[in-house]
Amino acid sequence: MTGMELFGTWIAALLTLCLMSFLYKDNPLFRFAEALFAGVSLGYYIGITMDQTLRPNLFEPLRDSGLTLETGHLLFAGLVGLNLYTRYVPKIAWFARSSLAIYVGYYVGINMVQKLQGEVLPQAAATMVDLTGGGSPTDALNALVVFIGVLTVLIYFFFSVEHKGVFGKASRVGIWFLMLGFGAAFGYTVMGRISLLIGRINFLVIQWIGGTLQALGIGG
Amino acid sequence: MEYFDSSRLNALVLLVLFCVFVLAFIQRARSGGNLFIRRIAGLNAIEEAVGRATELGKKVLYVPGIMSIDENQTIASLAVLSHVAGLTARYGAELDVPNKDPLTFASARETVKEAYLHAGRPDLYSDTMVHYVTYDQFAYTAAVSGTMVREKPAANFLIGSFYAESLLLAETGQASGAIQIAGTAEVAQLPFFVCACDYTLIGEELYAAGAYLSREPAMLGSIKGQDWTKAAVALVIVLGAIFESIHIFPGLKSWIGIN
Amino acid sequence: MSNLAKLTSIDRRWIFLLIGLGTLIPVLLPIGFPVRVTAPVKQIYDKIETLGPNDVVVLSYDYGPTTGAENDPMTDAILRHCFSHDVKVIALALYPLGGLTSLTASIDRITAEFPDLEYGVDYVNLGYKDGGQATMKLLAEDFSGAFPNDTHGTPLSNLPLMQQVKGARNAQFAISVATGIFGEWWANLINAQYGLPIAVGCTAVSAPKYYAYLEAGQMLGLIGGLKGASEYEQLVKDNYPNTREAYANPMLQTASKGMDVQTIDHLIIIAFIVIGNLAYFADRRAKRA
Amino acid sequence: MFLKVRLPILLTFFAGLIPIVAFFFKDGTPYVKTLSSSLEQDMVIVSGFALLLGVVNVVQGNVRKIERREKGWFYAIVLLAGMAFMGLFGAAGAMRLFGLPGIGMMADGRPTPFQWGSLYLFTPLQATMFALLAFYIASAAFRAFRIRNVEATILLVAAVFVMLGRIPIGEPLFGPITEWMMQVPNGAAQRGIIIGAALGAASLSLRVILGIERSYLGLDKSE
Repeated sequence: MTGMELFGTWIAALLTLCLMSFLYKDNPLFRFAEALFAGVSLGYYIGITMDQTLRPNLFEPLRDSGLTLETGHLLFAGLVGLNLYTRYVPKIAWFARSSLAIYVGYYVGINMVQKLQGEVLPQAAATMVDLTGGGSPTDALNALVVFIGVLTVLIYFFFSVEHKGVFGKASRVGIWFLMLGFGAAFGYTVMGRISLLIGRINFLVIQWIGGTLQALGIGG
Repeated sequence: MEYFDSSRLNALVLLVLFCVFVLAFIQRARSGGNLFIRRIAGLNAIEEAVGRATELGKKVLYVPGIMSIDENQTIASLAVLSHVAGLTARYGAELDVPNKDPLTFASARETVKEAYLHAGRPDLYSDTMVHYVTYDQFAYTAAVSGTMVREKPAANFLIGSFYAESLLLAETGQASGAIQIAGTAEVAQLPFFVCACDYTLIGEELYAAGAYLSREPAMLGSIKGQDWTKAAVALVIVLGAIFESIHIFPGLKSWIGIN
Repeated sequence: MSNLAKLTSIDRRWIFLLIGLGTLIPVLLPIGFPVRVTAPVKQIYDKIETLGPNDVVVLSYDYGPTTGAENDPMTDAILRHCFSHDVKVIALALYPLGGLTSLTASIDRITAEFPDLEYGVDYVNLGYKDGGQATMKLLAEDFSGAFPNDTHGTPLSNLPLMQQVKGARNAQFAISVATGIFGEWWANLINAQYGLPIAVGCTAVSAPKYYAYLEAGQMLGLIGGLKGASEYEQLVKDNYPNTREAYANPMLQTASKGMDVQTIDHLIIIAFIVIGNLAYFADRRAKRA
Repeated sequence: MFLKVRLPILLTFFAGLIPIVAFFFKDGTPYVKTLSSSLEQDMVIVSGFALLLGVVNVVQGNVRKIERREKGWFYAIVLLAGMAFMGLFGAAGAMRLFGLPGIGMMADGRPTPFQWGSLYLFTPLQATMFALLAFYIASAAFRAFRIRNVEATILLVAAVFVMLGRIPIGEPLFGPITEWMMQVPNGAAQRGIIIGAALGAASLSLRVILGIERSYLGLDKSE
């Protein structure tokens, strides 16, 4: 480790501990780390947005090939983007709405077809299961569970009818499926979250303490 | 026709069916048809939560998710925000809307401003209610967690598109003693909201929330249309499963499933 | 209220403390719970065992430091295996958020344990290239299309190992240690188009998705999360005594330590759930009485 | 009135129609596909411009805090300093000013100041906040998993079984149950949620395109 790296590791380790102190309670060290984090991260995205979004998508195409048929629409993009700033001019502040309107319009359009084609259809097709399990009793049971599960959950989401009687019972079964799914997914996620903590502890123990000891010539 | 992508014919059929159902029910609702929509627990609790914040003299915290307005969940969240802001305006409770996405921030400000105007209390509106924090998911979470612990809002709304920060926010809010109403369609985050919040709008309930709260005929009609499409999809699933089980019309499943 | 009933409202900081200790202590003092090797991991190990000294494995670092706790032990164990078994390695990174950091650190760490290795002959570090799938297609045909130079700036034409294999398709085996979608791309692009055997090491969160690829035969093997990594470590430790010294180093990050932590933390959480319920019932009984 | 209210709604309508129509045409279809794909590129650029809205708001808010010496004004200085450091070096790197080759590494392999900040300030803070989840998932489990009623009990049993199935000592017994629960009942529940939510999202899209849902624009419903 170079001196500069060791210095950086120390800063990183101290900031790690500052944030972790929040687990005990809110305190000035946490507040310091929180404020620094907010500032640094916003600055980080200023750099990333300029370098990875605006530079390659707007400036470079215009600089390299000038205004052509292919790049012409980028002027429109720039105008819609700049129009967002009209909110700072009180008289025409409502101009900014148009940019939001175009942005939202485009994406709700995309989302609409993508949700119907990419989610509803394949998920529905996957639920059209062979309830005989092709002769295998286990497969038949699994197919039946999936079939009932999907239908009862859909019934739970039915808004137009009061959930009582048979409908209410089916919707209740749907809730049980949801709870079973949520519980299982919760239990399944624990491992990944603990791995993240192991990562931080490894950093503190191996890179920070170990690295410092190594730099001081103690230990291996 | 040479340009039409025939592999997407199934999607076109569904789209047309869906639009016909929704438009027909909007029309029916506008001419005074049945508008019954079942109770959605989390939504009925909103007024109580805002009321409690008012009594305690504490603020209402509204987190509109971490995604931009290119995500439908964010639009759905802003519709709920419009309602919540209307309530804080009427009750005179303090509202705080921190943002991670700058476009959501710009939109949320318009939404809240209009809600205060509509409630007849533009005097109570302030530009500092809706503010920007940072673009990073976890830095944003750290800041909002700090607010929860320091200012102890009486009601936390966590509604929109959330990722890993869902549990960080919900647990911190839980520990600070707030009533928490959450809502998301992110399947992976639902378990955490269900475990750590008082009420959770699950998936489709989030999208329906704005319409439910607005009580407008056109909005409610669209929910009915969506319900009918759902019934049609369920029917096709049942038919498909029967066909698969007795091995007839294998084409149905593959036609629906092609992507 | 009985003492037990009071536990329903125990300060959650006690839970935090126990989870913290349950993570720190096994990292410092490994316990070594037994590891049972599963087939998807063994298949990768066996594949490398069939390779000879002229064969080449492509190892792609498709993850960054964020998931290093899970992914680092995988790449480390695979490298130790390849180098101990005398198989050549071409390492590269495709993951934008710190893939290069993980790649360089891992190569430095492991090659230090094998002083006889010769750079450019036994292994090469190509560095990072962005572009995802597009880059993957390029390097399948010709490494120099995606990486004109290695990470040290040496043109590939000056590296003997790179004369031996033109593109990834000419290698004998490729392993992607990945977070997110990169592993799928290796299966869909490289395996499907060139028939090169592919194996994936992935985080626990994405393991279920990858099982489908394994079952479909698009992947030869799968290392899922820390558990899979600990299995691979076990295989390497059992069969290559030269690696045992390295794995005995207390300052080494290993998957078996990680699995110790997982076991203890999972048990702590379950214990708290049990206590919480006992307390809940005691509390209810007290309230009724 | 037209410009303030009708125009945004008309823009939403047309902007929404374009990708829907384009979706049903093959790649390479003239006009339709090109229009939609250039609009897509354009929206990425628009989102890039938006960040400045946030930056301005953060600067305004924190400068005000410092000027008025509001509670916690010291932290406002820390925040602005952090933002200025990363933001200025990031902007300079993006514009290739002061001999900076970009926002990554220098030619000699040393990190640029921006890269240094992201390695030693940003990344560790981010990873630590993420890692706090390990603690919170434990405390949430303790509090939420109680045998209160049928629903809560199902939640608890499923979670505990899966937790046991994920660790070596529980795996022989609970491993197969875990896999079954994840694939069969959890798969079914997720599928139900996805189908419902997708229809809900599509319905919301339609309301937005038709101008029925407009609270995101801050437009009064009666206008």
